[in-house]
Amino acid sequence: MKYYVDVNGTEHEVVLTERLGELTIEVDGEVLDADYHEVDQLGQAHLLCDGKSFAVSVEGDDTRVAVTIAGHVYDIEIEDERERAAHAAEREAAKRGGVVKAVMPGVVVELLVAPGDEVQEGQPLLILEAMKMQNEIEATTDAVVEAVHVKAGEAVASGAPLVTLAGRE
Amino acid sequence: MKYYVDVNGTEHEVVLTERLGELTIEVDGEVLDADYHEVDQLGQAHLLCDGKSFAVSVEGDDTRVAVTIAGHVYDIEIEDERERAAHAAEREAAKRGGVVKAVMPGVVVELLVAPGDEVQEGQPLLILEAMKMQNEIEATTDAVVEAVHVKAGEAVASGAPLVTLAGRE
Amino acid sequence: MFDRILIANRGEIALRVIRTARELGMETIAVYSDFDRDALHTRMAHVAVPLGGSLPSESYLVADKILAAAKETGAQAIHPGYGFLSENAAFARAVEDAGIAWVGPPASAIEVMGDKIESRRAMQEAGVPVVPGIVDPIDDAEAAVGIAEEIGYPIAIKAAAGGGGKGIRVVREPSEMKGAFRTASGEAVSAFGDGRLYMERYLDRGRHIEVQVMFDAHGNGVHFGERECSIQRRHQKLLEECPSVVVDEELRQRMGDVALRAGHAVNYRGAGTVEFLYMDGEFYFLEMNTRLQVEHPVTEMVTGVDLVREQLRVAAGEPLGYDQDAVTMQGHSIEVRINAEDVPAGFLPSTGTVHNLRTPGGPWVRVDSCLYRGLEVGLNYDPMLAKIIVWGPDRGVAIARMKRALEELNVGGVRTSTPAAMAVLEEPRFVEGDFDTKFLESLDLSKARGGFSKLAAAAAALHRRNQARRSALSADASSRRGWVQRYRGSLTDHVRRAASPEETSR
Amino acid sequence: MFDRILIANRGEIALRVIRTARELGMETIAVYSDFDRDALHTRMAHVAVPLGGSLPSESYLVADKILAAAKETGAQAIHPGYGFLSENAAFARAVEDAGIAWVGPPASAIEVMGDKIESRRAMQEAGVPVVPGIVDPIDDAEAAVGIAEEIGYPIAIKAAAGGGGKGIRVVREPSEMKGAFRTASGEAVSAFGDGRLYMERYLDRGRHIEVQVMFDAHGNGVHFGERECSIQRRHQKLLEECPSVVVDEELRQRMGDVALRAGHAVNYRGAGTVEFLYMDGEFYFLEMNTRLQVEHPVTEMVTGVDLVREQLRVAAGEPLGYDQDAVTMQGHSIEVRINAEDVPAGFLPSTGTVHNLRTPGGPWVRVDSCLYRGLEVGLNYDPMLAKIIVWGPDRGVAIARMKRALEELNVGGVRTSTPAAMAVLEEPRFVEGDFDTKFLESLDLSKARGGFSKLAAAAAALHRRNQARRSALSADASSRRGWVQRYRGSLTDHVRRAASPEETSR
Repeated sequence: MKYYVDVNGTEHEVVLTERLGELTIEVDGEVLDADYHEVDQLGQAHLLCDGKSFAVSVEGDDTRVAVTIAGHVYDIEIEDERERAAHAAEREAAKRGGVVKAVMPGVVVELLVAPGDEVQEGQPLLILEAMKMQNEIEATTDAVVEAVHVKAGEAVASGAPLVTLAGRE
Repeated sequence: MKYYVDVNGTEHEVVLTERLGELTIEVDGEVLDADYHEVDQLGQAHLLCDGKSFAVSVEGDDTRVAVTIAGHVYDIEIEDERERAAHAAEREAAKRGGVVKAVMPGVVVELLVAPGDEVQEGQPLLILEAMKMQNEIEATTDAVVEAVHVKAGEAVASGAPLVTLAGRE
Repeated sequence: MFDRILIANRGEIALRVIRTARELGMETIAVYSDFDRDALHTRMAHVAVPLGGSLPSESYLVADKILAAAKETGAQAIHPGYGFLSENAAFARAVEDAGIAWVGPPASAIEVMGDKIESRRAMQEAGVPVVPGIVDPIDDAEAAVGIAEEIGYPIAIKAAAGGGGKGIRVVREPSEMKGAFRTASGEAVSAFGDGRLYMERYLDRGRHIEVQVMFDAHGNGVHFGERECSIQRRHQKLLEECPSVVVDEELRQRMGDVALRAGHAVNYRGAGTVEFLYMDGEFYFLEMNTRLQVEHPVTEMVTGVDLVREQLRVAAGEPLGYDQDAVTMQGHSIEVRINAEDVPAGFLPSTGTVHNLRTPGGPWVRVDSCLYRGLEVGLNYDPMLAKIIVWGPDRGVAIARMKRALEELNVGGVRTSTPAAMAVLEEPRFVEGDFDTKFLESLDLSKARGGFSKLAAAAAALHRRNQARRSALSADASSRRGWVQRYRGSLTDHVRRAASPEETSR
Repeated sequence: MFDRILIANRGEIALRVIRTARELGMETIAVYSDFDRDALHTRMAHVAVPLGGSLPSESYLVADKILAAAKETGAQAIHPGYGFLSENAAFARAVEDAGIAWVGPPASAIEVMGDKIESRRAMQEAGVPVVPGIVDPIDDAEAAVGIAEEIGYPIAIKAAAGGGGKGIRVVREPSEMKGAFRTASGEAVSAFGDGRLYMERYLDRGRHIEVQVMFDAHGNGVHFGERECSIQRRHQKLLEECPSVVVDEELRQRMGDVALRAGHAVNYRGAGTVEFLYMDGEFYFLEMNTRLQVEHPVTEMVTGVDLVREQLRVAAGEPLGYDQDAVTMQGHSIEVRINAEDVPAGFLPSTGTVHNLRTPGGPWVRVDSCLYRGLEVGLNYDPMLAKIIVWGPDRGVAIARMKRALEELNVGGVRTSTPAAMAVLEEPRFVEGDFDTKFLESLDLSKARGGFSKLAAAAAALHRRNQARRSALSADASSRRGWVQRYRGSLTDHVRRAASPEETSR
């Protein structure tokens, strides 16, 4: 099985081959002599690689994983070949404007734009209070505000649409 | 539901009654104002009883449970009414001789009795080495050795029969 | 001493107080919100009283509920911890009016020190050096521009009622004044219900050094030396030390004397911290925190004194019973705060459930934590989950020990600030002691370090394979998987913290 | 210093050594048996070498496998921990012959001190007080009866090669001699491959007090004061303290001087412990343990010295660099061993899987542990799973802190010795310091204490109800339940430990 593994923005190809009960692990074309052992199925695992010992922790689902090694956390997106093709198309579409969503739950303190406004990349659209701190939510690109989905004082959940931007050509 | 709960040799009657979603807990005829909350389904639980807070740990199966409260461990055997009746009969039978079993895995170092020997309660039957210590396994009652199931040097599993004693009338 | 005390707080500090109180043989009374039904402080107290609600404003901030719980349970004293009601003078007064001992300073001292404008005045009068600036509230952004000309840029605008890095903005040129004034004032109103702002010179590259003091009710006071708290980001501290590399015995005495003078000036009682800005051998009063600090353990490890025990003793009216000469400092201690934050994503709050937990141990490692497997980390409360504290005979050993401890730590299910602390500990300038309050922000923390990228890739692939095999074997959908809520790539590019405050005050 | 060291051990002590070595920037090499594939020491080392096998005799006791691992990985030194090969002179010699540094004393010192007969001779010559008795091996039980007449009952029969409380029997009258001789000799052969026994007066109500020493390779030695180790059961220590309540500064100096004399007499190098029996102001040499002790942390907490660091330094040839005056003692420290034992069942070994783990934390609590969720506790290895160590400014605080810490500890899935330690800490005679080596055995530990019997009953019933509801909801049989392997009631009545040895030596 071949996986495309994005580790903090750098892509690695991992190929796992099982033959006669022997698992071969190849990373970027190089074979690793590795033994991966799950300790408790809650995320604690142990990786022995060329005799080196790594007490790793792995949490996540099929596509997004966080791997912790010696205090360093690696953000990982993992795709097999089928998923890779599907995702490529999605990414292309996301580049043009679109909906700015709340990345965390919070309360909208102040709206700084209205529908029809022209905004520049980086311009604050609204202020969202979360964790007792005020966060400016900025425009992702030069655009025109197509719609504002929230009101000042409104509590929003993570992922809630805030503002729809239409890219300017 | 009524439970007979043996806590370190002392029996308590616990009655749990659920009516209209309200759970009533009665111990030895006294109602406890208690709220029992499982923290992680691995055994950590929290018991609030008349406002008092107890970080308890509960592990076990349906019949044998260990409850830890503030560093004290309580050994508990729990039976409902049906089980209670069944167990009473078993206990009666166990009082007369029977099979002495290994209570821990180990190696038989030395046999001190042979079939046909008369033994007295407390007399050593054999020496079992476990945890690097030698343990004398004693006769549970005055009896005649009916059979010896192990040989010196033999490794035995926990629960393995060692010696069968026939009670002397 | 007291037989029963109530702890009006949650999280690691509630547990911290419970621990010492238990050691003193006191019965401890916890209060808890609905969210904290399973929290360690709820479980580890002798008595737990529900406050209801999930938000602080429905629970830990409701003075009446706490007072009612104290009366109902017969608590003889209330320890407020830090945050929440700990610096609320009205609450302190209400507690004492109810005949319950307040484990903190007199309400009057909280009031003076809680108002930045009044405290600056009081300190100037007591001969305590303060940062150049003005003490009167500013009317509006226009007036501010005028005053700024006199003081000279950069300028710090601060909320009179401020604390916790909120309601503070740094202004480097007149054009920034209007926006800064607006957000600082808004934050001050929202956080403290008091929009008054004042201004002082912003001392750019100073160090944040604070002195721990303790006064009894009989006019005796001692200090327990200083803490170095310059490793902070947006004025939230990340790593603290005791002692500071720039403080020698002579300076320690001078700072300690000034800190005691500050306390005496407001008839202080109990534990307090006098925060100074240190620059080029000089130090200026910033504020006094009229409660226990988050970072008090580093002082405890170096002096051997249990500060919570001392708090309880003096609150019960006991005299300190020792003088400054009895306070000695041995070795070096470092604390790292473990916050639920996603460091590469710009310290965004991280939420999730703690599926997986490995805490460090071994020689001279202290863990003050409210973490347990199953803890849900939300946004209602402070993101600080734990503190790792180490001691060593010297700073070098303490640094090495902290790195070792952080390598052992693993909090699965939520991101933590650990990688930022690791980066600090590995930075040569930090190791040499050459840093100021801008140090942490100068580091590039956007990328994971460690060089285990390929291994991480292999582990992730193997994890996915094992998961697939397990789900093929068992169709049990109920087996929950660890998951970290994350904001990556383009999603996070467009979030920027509006806050840019000056000092921390925890 | 070394760049890479191999730790020839497992469990908490392997982790303890790894921690200090990591702090010193060394690469650490663990060895592990098949059973220990997931052990913390395997995971926390930089390099892990499989030894194969599950029994000690197939793994950690196989000198050749360990030496091969060291050579293969380029280890510059081997730290043996305690137990296993730590006091095996042949192994020490083989290590040094292979050009690898041995973190321990010279093989010759191990040999002299490892043989109880030889060591008694050497100590008598060096002017170290020893327990009255004979130094020659006894031929048989008949000869023993004759010799016993001369020394006077009670008599202790001890294995010349003894240690760890094995091969020791106390004989109070001639009729017991035959049985005691047989089991002691059998145990000695089985444990040490050497059946030689000797005899000494059994001093019944003494205290077990030991002195920690450290020598460099240049003839310098210091002691780090004493440890009080009288709380033991069948000569396995349960709770240790530093300092001892019966040792004042003058006695400390006398014992320390004697301990250093003992070390110098055998050209000692590295860390060692000289064990004394203390009675009525007098002390007698029992044995010298030529390695780190289990209970070394209490000395560390009180002196501030990392003994493993010192071991590694002197093994690398560094001079100590300080003298006796530099060693100071501050406050009081207590250690409790957390063994997998069922206390009410007479300390029977307890096995099982650790499903559930809550470790204590907070101020001045140190946890040296090999516990993790999922650990399988079997019978192949030592039952010690963890050590809880506390420090306090005085003994009273340390006792209160330890009780608090033990109340926080929870090891679900296996029984531990915690209740026994709790019982000790609550006993007025212990608190007053009035105890000897018979104290622990004098306590009735057959019943659980705490008075929570009814609550426990309620919790058990509620647990059963919740379990029943869950299994009604989900038919998933794979969900494993916590379970404790226990031997109760009549089952345990007929098991009695054949061993009844004299001193511990860990």
